[in-house]
Amino acid sequence: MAMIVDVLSWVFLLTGSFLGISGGFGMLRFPDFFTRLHAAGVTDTLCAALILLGLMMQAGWGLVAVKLLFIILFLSFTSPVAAHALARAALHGGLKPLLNRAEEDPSKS
Amino acid sequence: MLLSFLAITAIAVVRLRDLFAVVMLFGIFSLLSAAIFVTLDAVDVAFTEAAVGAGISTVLMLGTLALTARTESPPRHGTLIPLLVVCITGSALVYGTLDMPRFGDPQAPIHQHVAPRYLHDSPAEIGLPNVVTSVLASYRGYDTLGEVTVIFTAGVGVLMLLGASRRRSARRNDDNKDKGGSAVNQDLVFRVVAKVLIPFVLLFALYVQFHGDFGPGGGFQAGVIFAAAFILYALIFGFDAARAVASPGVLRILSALGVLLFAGVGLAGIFAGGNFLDYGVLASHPVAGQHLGILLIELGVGATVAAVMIMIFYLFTGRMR
Amino acid sequence: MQIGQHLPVLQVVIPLLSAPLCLLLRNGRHAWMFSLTVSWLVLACAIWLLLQVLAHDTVSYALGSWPAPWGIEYHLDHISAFVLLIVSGISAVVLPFAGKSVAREIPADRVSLFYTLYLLCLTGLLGIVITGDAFNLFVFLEISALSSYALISQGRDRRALTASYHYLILGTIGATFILIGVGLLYMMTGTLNMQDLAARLPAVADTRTVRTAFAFLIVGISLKLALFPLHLWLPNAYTYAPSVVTAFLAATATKVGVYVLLRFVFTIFGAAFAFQDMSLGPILLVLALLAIFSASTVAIFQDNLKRMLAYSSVAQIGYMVLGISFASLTGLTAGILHLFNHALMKGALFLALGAVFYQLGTVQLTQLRGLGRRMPWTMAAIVIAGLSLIGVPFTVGFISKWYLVLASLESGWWPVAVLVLLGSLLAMVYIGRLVETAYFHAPPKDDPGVREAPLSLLLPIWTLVLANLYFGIDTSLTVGVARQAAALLLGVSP
Amino acid sequence: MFVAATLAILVTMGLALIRALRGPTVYDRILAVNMFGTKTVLFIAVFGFLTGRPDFLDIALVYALINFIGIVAVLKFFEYGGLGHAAKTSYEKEDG
Amino acid sequence: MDTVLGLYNYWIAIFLMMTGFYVVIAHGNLVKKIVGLNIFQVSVFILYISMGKVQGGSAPILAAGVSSYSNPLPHVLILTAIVVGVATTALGLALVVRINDAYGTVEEDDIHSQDEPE
Repeated sequence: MAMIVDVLSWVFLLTGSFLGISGGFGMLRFPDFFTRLHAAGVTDTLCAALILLGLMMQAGWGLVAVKLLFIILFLSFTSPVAAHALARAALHGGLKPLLNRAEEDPSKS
Repeated sequence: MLLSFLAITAIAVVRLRDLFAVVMLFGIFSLLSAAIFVTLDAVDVAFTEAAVGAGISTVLMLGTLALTARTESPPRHGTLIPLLVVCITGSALVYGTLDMPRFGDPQAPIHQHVAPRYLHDSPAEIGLPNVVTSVLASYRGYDTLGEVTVIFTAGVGVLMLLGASRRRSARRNDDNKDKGGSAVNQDLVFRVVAKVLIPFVLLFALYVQFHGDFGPGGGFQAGVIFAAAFILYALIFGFDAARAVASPGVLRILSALGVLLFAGVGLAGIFAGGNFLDYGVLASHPVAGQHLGILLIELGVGATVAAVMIMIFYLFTGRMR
Repeated sequence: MQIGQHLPVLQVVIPLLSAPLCLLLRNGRHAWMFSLTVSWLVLACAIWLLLQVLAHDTVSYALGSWPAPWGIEYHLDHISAFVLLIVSGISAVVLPFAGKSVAREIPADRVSLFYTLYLLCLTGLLGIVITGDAFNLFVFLEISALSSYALISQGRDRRALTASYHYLILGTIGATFILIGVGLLYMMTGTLNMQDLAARLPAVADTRTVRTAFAFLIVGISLKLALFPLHLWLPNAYTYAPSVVTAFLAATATKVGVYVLLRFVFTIFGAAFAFQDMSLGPILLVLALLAIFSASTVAIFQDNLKRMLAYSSVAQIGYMVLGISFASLTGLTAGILHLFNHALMKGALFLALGAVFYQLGTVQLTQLRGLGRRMPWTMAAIVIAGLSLIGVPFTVGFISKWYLVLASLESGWWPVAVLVLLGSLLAMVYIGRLVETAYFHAPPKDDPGVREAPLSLLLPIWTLVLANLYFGIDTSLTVGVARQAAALLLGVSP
Repeated sequence: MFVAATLAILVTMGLALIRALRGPTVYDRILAVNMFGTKTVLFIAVFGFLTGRPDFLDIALVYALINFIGIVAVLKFFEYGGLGHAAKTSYEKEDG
Repeated sequence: MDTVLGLYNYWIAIFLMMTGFYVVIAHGNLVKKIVGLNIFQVSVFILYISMGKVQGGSAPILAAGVSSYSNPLPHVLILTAIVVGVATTALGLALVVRINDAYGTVEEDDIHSQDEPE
């Protein structure tokens, strides 16, 4: 049983790490803001959740695991919200295509 | 590795003209240095640096940017002399490092002289697992009183600079803006999430306040988190809503009460027959007295810090038009 | 409980505790009366402490009852008791003046905030002087610095804001340098207590780290005390700050800076290390002389009187540092004496200018024409304090100059003695300009009908002026304490 | 194995940092900072396990909180104040 | 080589300090000066914390089974210093806001040129 938990936690950790790196590359290589947001936003939450889950399994049941659980919950609340708000703000700010356009410029909106 | 990141960030801060980017990078810088503090075993410091540097300072800087200009005009005079000064100072410091004890050397003088007593005797003398809290609140409690006073001074100073006469007009503008609505205010997602989160954050602040004896944390960090919860509330539900919960007048009194509580505990030590800030005499048993004293002064610290931070935040945002 | 035994801590805690209480007082007048009471109480403490020190040589107090290198210790000897007396004495004299002056210069809703900050500043300055712990010194340094930034920014001119900002930047750089220096010292010795540092430093004195620490501390402190090339923040800050703040800071803040310099150089590093190994003497000597001459010369060409006196302050700091640079008993005595004497004269001068500002709303030289007849008492005070600044016999200025000349002759540097006298000549020129305008020029045609300042302003001014004369004639107390303090710092018998 | 995770997180932090430096728009920087913050949270959590003292997760929690507040503050101030006007010129400068 | 490794931390801290210091003295923008000041201070903190580290030590929160701890005293000092730093930052920024109100700019050069004619 312990063995299975151990292996599972390693799998989680590694998958999480992989997601993180791929998100990072996506963030770096994608052409414009919204695609980058996509790369980061999608991977970020899952990556964090996976890694923290992996850690939880390593920690065993206790205060540490509860704290980790809190962090997961917290991140799963805030991270998508932040991404959502960011996208909204960018749209609001007139950032539709590749280049930015300030909202208050009437000729472009 | 982290240190190299820091160096890169710092250089970028020098080169960028867009102040907004500079402040964002400063946020990163702060987070990074906090991560470095963790790797260097200074968990309490990391805690504070994260809350203060990355949190409060960055928010304040953003507030200032919103009130002033966003870009820096290119420098008009030569940078040679400053560069020279910096090089001289830097080489003096590097020269100074040559005779330093090596990094992490357990034989270095600082690990031999004063600190061992804190590590060995504090469990018997104070009885807390977190040695940093013991030193902070008891052995060097007076420094902490000074620190609270510094925060209090800053609060009063900012109040003097930004408060009073102009607030009324600024506030009216603020009202209009809130009604006109910004995406953050109107965003349902934000509101819901904030409603869920804020009680937990407040709970967490209390946990940090009282758990500081055992793990990283304490009055200062708790105060900042408490203030952070308020700032979040103010950001999402509008400044007037926040003012209704904690009015500037209340904050003013609270910030003063925190300092008074701390110094009062110190005086209580005198009245109980000890020296100033001697908690050992506050209860029948010295260790119990230490516990009581530390608990009380941490409360004082928390109250002042939270009140001053929220107050400063109000004062900055109160000016926005 | 014996109050006498807890005096050292009460000295600082009384103003510290009263600051938040003062914030709770909404009424400006109440806040003023409250601060006044507190300030006099503090002065009483300081006198009592000086008596204790004179009786026992040193007084120490362990905060939190933790013994010294582990806990923070308050440690008093002659010089700290003496500087405490200066700071609290000046504050006790300045505050009665503040009542009217602040009410005119500061908006009513900020007056109680103003006094809160004033008390905090006082707390900080007292805390620096009394502490025996290097890091605690930094904390109190910051309390006094932050409150003085805020106080300076309250001047009416918008340039007060930029002056305060520059002071903030330079002051923080200075404080951070001090922090680096203290850190390096801690690294080499493992302790922060000054006595303990002094005991442990000789063993590691010959390392590059300690030398660097020394350099950083000296530069940092010099920034704080506005030693010549690092004085750039001072003139603007003093010029645009509210009158009361200028008078208080000019008479105390830089003095405390000099005190910190003395403390670090003599108590912690020891004269031998500082003056033989690091050859601090010639460096300070040259800087001090440069300060005296360049600042005095600049002062001559100023039309704003506050600015003129601010430059003169830079020059006077030069005299103090000059005394220190001899590292001899007489030299140090002269330096410490001048600390006290300069506080008296600059306090009087800036307060008198405050009274002028109170009546005229300006301190431009050209506006002062014929003021000698309109505000006779104020102008007479300025003249006497000015004479003291020049160093005319029967004033305190003479005493400090006398000892300075004595010290330079003793060290065999007679050119320095000549230069000191030449410096006085420069002071004569700028004070002379002021006197000429006030007494020998006809008042402006569009006479605004200026009258003498009210009694509550004149009283503090004349208290200081009379002190200028008294201590210029009866020197037993000041010279005695200064010599004792100097002897103690040098570790020789007086 | 924790080492591998730590390294991966560090690499990601580096990538985010590059994006934060390169910009080009403000939103990119905010995004990068946000991602950087999340990764720091993870870093601290994993590092606790790496050194065998995982009791200090409070710090990670604070990071997550502060990070969130930072983002909200940025967005809030961004829509307020005069940021909008000045923003345009600065983009152009940096793009060019 | 030993020297280089043993002092690497300090050197980076010094490099950062100097970067911050450079920003403070070379730049004319008042906000950026404050940022520089912060960087300067934070790197001094790193210097302090570095000296408190003990190789193989662990955070100074006593626990069973851990014998070597890092030095808690620098941590305490730096906690205080951080607070002092944020206090300075807040006050400095408040001043910047007021200066902006009074002058309409936060560039040092512009402020000088505005004051000169007087």
